[in-house]
Amino acid sequence: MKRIGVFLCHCGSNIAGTVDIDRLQEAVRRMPGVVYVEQNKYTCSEPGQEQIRKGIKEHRLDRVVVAACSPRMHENTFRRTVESAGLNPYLLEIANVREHCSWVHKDREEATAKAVDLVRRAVAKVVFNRPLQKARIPVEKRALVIGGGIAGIQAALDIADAGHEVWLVEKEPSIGGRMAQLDKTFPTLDCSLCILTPKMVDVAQHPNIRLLTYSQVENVGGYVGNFEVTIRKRARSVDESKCTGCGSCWAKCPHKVPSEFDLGLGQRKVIYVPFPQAVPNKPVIDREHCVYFKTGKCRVCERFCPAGAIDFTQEDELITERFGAIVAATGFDLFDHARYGEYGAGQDPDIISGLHFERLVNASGPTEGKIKRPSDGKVPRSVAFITCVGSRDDHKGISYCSRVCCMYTAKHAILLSEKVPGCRSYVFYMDMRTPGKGYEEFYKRSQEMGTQYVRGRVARIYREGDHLVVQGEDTLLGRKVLVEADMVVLATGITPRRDAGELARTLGISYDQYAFFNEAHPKLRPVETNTAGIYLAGACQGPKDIPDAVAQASGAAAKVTAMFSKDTLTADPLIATVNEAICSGCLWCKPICPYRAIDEKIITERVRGRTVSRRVATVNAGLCQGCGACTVACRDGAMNLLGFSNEQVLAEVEALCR
Amino acid sequence: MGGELKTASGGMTGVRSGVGSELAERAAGLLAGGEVRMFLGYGAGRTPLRVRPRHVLRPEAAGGLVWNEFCAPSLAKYLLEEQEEEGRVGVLVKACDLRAVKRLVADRRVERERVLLVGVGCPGVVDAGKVEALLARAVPGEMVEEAGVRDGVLVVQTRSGVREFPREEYLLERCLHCEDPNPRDVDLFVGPEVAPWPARPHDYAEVAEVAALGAAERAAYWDRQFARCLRCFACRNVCPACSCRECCFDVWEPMWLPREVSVSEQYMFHFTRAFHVAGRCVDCGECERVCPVGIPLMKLNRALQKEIAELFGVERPWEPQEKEPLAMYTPDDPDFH
Amino acid sequence: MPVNEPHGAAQAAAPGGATAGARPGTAEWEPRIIGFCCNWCSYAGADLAGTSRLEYPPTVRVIRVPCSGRVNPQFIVRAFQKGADGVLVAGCHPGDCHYSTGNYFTRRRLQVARRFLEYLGIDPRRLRITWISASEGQKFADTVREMTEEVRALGPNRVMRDELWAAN
Amino acid sequence: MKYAYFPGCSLSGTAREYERSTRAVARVLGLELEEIPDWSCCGATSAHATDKLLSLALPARSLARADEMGLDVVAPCAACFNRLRTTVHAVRSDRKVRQEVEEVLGQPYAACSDAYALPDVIVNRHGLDNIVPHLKKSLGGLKVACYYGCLLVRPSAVTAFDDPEDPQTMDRLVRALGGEPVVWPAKTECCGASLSITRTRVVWQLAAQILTAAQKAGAEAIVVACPFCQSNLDMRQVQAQKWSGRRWNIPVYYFTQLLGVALGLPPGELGLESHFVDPLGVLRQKALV
Repeated sequence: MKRIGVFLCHCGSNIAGTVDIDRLQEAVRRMPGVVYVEQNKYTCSEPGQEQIRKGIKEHRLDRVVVAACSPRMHENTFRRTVESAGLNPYLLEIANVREHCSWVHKDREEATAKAVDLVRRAVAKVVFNRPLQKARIPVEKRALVIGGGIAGIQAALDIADAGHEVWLVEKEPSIGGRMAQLDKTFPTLDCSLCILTPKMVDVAQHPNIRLLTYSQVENVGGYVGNFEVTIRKRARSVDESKCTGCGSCWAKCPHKVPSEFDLGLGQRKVIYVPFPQAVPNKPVIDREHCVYFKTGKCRVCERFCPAGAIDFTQEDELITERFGAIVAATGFDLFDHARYGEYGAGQDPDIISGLHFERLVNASGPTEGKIKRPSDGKVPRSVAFITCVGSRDDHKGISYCSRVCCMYTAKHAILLSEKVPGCRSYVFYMDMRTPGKGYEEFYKRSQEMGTQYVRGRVARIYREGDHLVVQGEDTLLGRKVLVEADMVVLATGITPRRDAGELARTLGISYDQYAFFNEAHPKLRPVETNTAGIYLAGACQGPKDIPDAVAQASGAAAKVTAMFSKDTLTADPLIATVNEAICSGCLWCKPICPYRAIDEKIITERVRGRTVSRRVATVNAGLCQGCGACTVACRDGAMNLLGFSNEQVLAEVEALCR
Repeated sequence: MGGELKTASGGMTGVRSGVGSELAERAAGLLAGGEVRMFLGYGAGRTPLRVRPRHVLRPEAAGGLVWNEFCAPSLAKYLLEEQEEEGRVGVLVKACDLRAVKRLVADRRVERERVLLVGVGCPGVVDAGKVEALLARAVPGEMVEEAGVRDGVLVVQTRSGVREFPREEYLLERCLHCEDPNPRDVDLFVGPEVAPWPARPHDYAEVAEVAALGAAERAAYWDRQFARCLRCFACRNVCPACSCRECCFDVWEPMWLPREVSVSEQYMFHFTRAFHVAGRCVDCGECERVCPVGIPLMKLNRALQKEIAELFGVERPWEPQEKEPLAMYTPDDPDFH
Repeated sequence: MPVNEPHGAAQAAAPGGATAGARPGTAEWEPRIIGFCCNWCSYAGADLAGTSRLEYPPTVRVIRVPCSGRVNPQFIVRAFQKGADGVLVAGCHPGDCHYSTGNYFTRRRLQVARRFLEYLGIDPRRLRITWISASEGQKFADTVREMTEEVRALGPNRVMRDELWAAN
Repeated sequence: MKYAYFPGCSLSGTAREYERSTRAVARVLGLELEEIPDWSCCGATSAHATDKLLSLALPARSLARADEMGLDVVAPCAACFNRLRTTVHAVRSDRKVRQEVEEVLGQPYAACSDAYALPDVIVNRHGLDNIVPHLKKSLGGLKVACYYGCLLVRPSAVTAFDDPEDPQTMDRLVRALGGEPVVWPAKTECCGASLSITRTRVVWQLAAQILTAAQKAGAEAIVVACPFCQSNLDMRQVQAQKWSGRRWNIPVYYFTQLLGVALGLPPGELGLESHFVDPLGVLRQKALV
């Protein structure tokens, strides 16, 4: 028989004012297993807690029930109290007789009767409570940041500055990401690279950061505190330890291909750094286009390299390392406007995307900052900007707002009027969304500089001779409008990286219908994922502008450093557990788990003198969060939830129905 | 006439006697060639209307296998215990039995590679219990001496005379719903394919009948049904969707099902049994066939099938689904009102 | 069977002395409702009703579960067997689950269970599944009030019930 | 390939040349068209303007016969296609609609057969690869504006025909025939078909816009896959010219007619004699007839 002690809190008059504690005490005394009952004015006060400790010792209590306020308030307090008296903290139950009883009922009789039931529930349950131990998980204090855009850079720097080792993995030859492709940034019109490059250099020089560019994450195993990650470091064909970044190789390389960085508007060499400020400033050979790799002849770069750094024989390298935490900061892709047949299906050279415009207006871009239209190099006299291309358009399968295209279009209009004075500019918009600091003012400024804003979605853009005709509707005037433009800039939206779903599956995190990564809670846990130890930063989680991406990156870094501040993680022991003797190994519990905490394992046992092996389910304590949804899928009850076990809940039901 | 009748005691005529000998030959060959260590089929039963499962271990014993219209029982569940031994087992399956095997495979209780499925086209099988009841109603204590199916008519020679039963009367209920009497994707097929007959649609008429009662009558109806339950667990034991190592009804802690036999606990038993196979029932009707007190268990299983079909748009809920309907969700599932 | 037969007397004599079935000292029958509330939303919502001092009838006794997805339909059957006149299951709103997907499973399972119980003779109004967030103290109080009225009108539950059969 | 053929009313009336050229082309290409026995009017325009159930039940009657034939349906007329497709979609996606329709029909209808537009069947399903070997003549760089109108492409979720904003099916065909499809902005504009009788002036206006766009893009001919489009652009071209003061004189062919010409079929078999704007002049220039 268990020896249960029950402590009835008055909470001043909060409880005692409505519930007749004396009568409650009388009823509780007769409950099975209860060997000791006492009343306290305030159980949570130090004297009250001392009474519990005293009760445990004097009456050799092995279970404790406190009838007081909500367990959401003081469960942890009382767990520590019983623990300090030498009892396992999980041998405690709380009857919520304040929030659920004395505060919501007026009739003393009724409230007292209900309080008796609530205590009986707790007493019935606590009989089945088992001593539980918090699992301790060692933490590998090394973080992996995937993606070297502004979000990844910020997260890596913050974690490294806190004194922890960080590996930053970037799949392109240089870090910098999308921000490096931008010209100016709204709403301040800072030069994008001017504010970004110092951070890029910080990354390269930081003693705690190991930078792996031209590399990708191939495999992720393990769990929080103990991820085991395999990274593929693609062959650069350049020995990074020898290369000085002098540039002779790419100056001399005789072959050019369209530059990805300039979105095909300019060209790059086959051995190249994507842009002049690249970090690391060390080239790669694009083996797909390299003449030597195709024909076995050329080797011009090798001849001209003063450091002897060219290495055609280099191979991909697979590196496996342990990490305690992972930050995914893989950014976004631009919506491909070829999907808009009504806007020329990507075929007309003078209908360009917003990012193309960034490259056109950028001083180090293919036109050296002169705005010329791609078809014939003519300086445009009128430009139409169309927002929400690939955003908020159900017909193209994208319902969400890209969050940046209103603002970057306003910026483009301002830059255009500065660079090409007298050039007419029109912005077709659905709604102007300017919720950031200084954003509305910035939009107003672009209006004042003469940009004409037309509210309405454009129906069609077509070519008529030398110019383009933009056909739309001004919904404010209720009139159809036709605008002749020399160039049209489509403010294309943000989509997840093409391979985002694949990476999410590798990481074991969930993603939405578009393949943006899912945060653990849309409001309260915006940088965590449902997989403990994996965090999100930047546009991989959803469209974001630079300040939001940086803020989220610092948030993710704070989560990582908080985790690294301890040597071990304690896992809540209130998790699912498998009774292997019963488990049939059907694994129908597995698809239920949102944390992928359930896996199968093979156990061997002796049956009728033979050793046989069979499959059972197993729960990873590092991943399980204790929701218990799996337990209901388990027909034989082999899967149970500690702290809310089948035995406990059934006992509670029966106690309350009695 | 006895000589012409196809009886469960093995004397068969016509096409299906050919199937019987082909089956015996194939089974002997599989055993002799070591492809299977055992062959599970049917052997003659104690009465002409019934057959018994036959576990054939040696090629010589394959001659005792029979195949006829009395082969109603599904052999699928026997595979479960055979999994404990090494080696592969051959098993004779009708189209309906194949669903049961798929169920066990989907539940990872039977390994597909360790089973050799021998399919056979089925002309529809006899509901022995029903026929026996009809005979007994006419002549109490009636004894069947010989029985066989000829041109779609069941002819029964009893002590007191000859009785004939038309097809609709003798067929097992699941045969009326049979859409294709030939099992597909089996490892071996014996005998010819059987032409399908017009299948009764899964219209859940029997469920609608109960649902149409008022709430109080409905409870009274189930009270009457459940009051007869002996808790013999035959329904569970035969069910291909009930394959847990240790059934929750046998577990002591927690006591999901107290051992007390009261109608209240029968509700717990029948609710739990049916709910545990919800979304997984293959509609074989074996539970109802083996129930010694005639509880209409399929009215429970089908009610759940119907709910799942209606709520979640599962089109053929009796087929083993790729994802268990209750182990998945969609964000736009119907909400409560 | 008489549906509105007062049923409280037997309840009041139950061990432990108390009684949700009848108001002490009166013969008037009151419904007994078992509530399953998820820890993160609905239990917190019920707490908020308390801190906001929103009065509601003392008919519901809450069992705390981490997630509505933890609620096994067998728990609900057991409640009806043992004398509950109603069962309330409350969880986070779909899409807001603390464990991201638990309540989606709840919704599937309990949709089926609820209709099945109806088929077995339990009036569906006796089993209410609803979504109550941590900020919806008012909704919790309203839900209890509404459900109490509804179940009161239905009278004591007899289907599946233990003692009834013991008495027969 | 075999299809259940739904000619629709227009093809035995104003669009007889579409019917003739379709049959002729199908014969050469080996495309079997089995006319749905006892088909009835699809109820275009008038039915769905008045009664939703009627507008579904009318096509369903013919579609149920196609189900019995076990064949997918092809409709040359874009309006018929649109109505058939709408019915299939509605019956498949809404159990209640299906029940209602079945009640009206007095027979089960499960929408097993799909409905396709003729250009889709010829170009995408039968495939250009199966057309090119039969070609006898090249269109010789004839500049063609492919005009799809609205009924083929909208609503795209229902019609599922090509890109609703920039369809390419007929453009690909014209290119394969040796013609040059022009890039032009009006390929999915409305011709005003449903107002053809009641507010003809609207049709003049819309036709004028379409014809002008084709002319500006340098088109020598227009091809269509819809009897309404054809009659509005061809028959009303003269009136639209008078009304707008512009001149186009652009012949408007059914795509099956141009395909037939390239297959070497004589103009008589393609119904080229029954056009308003002279269809032969342009073809003569290219020595195609």
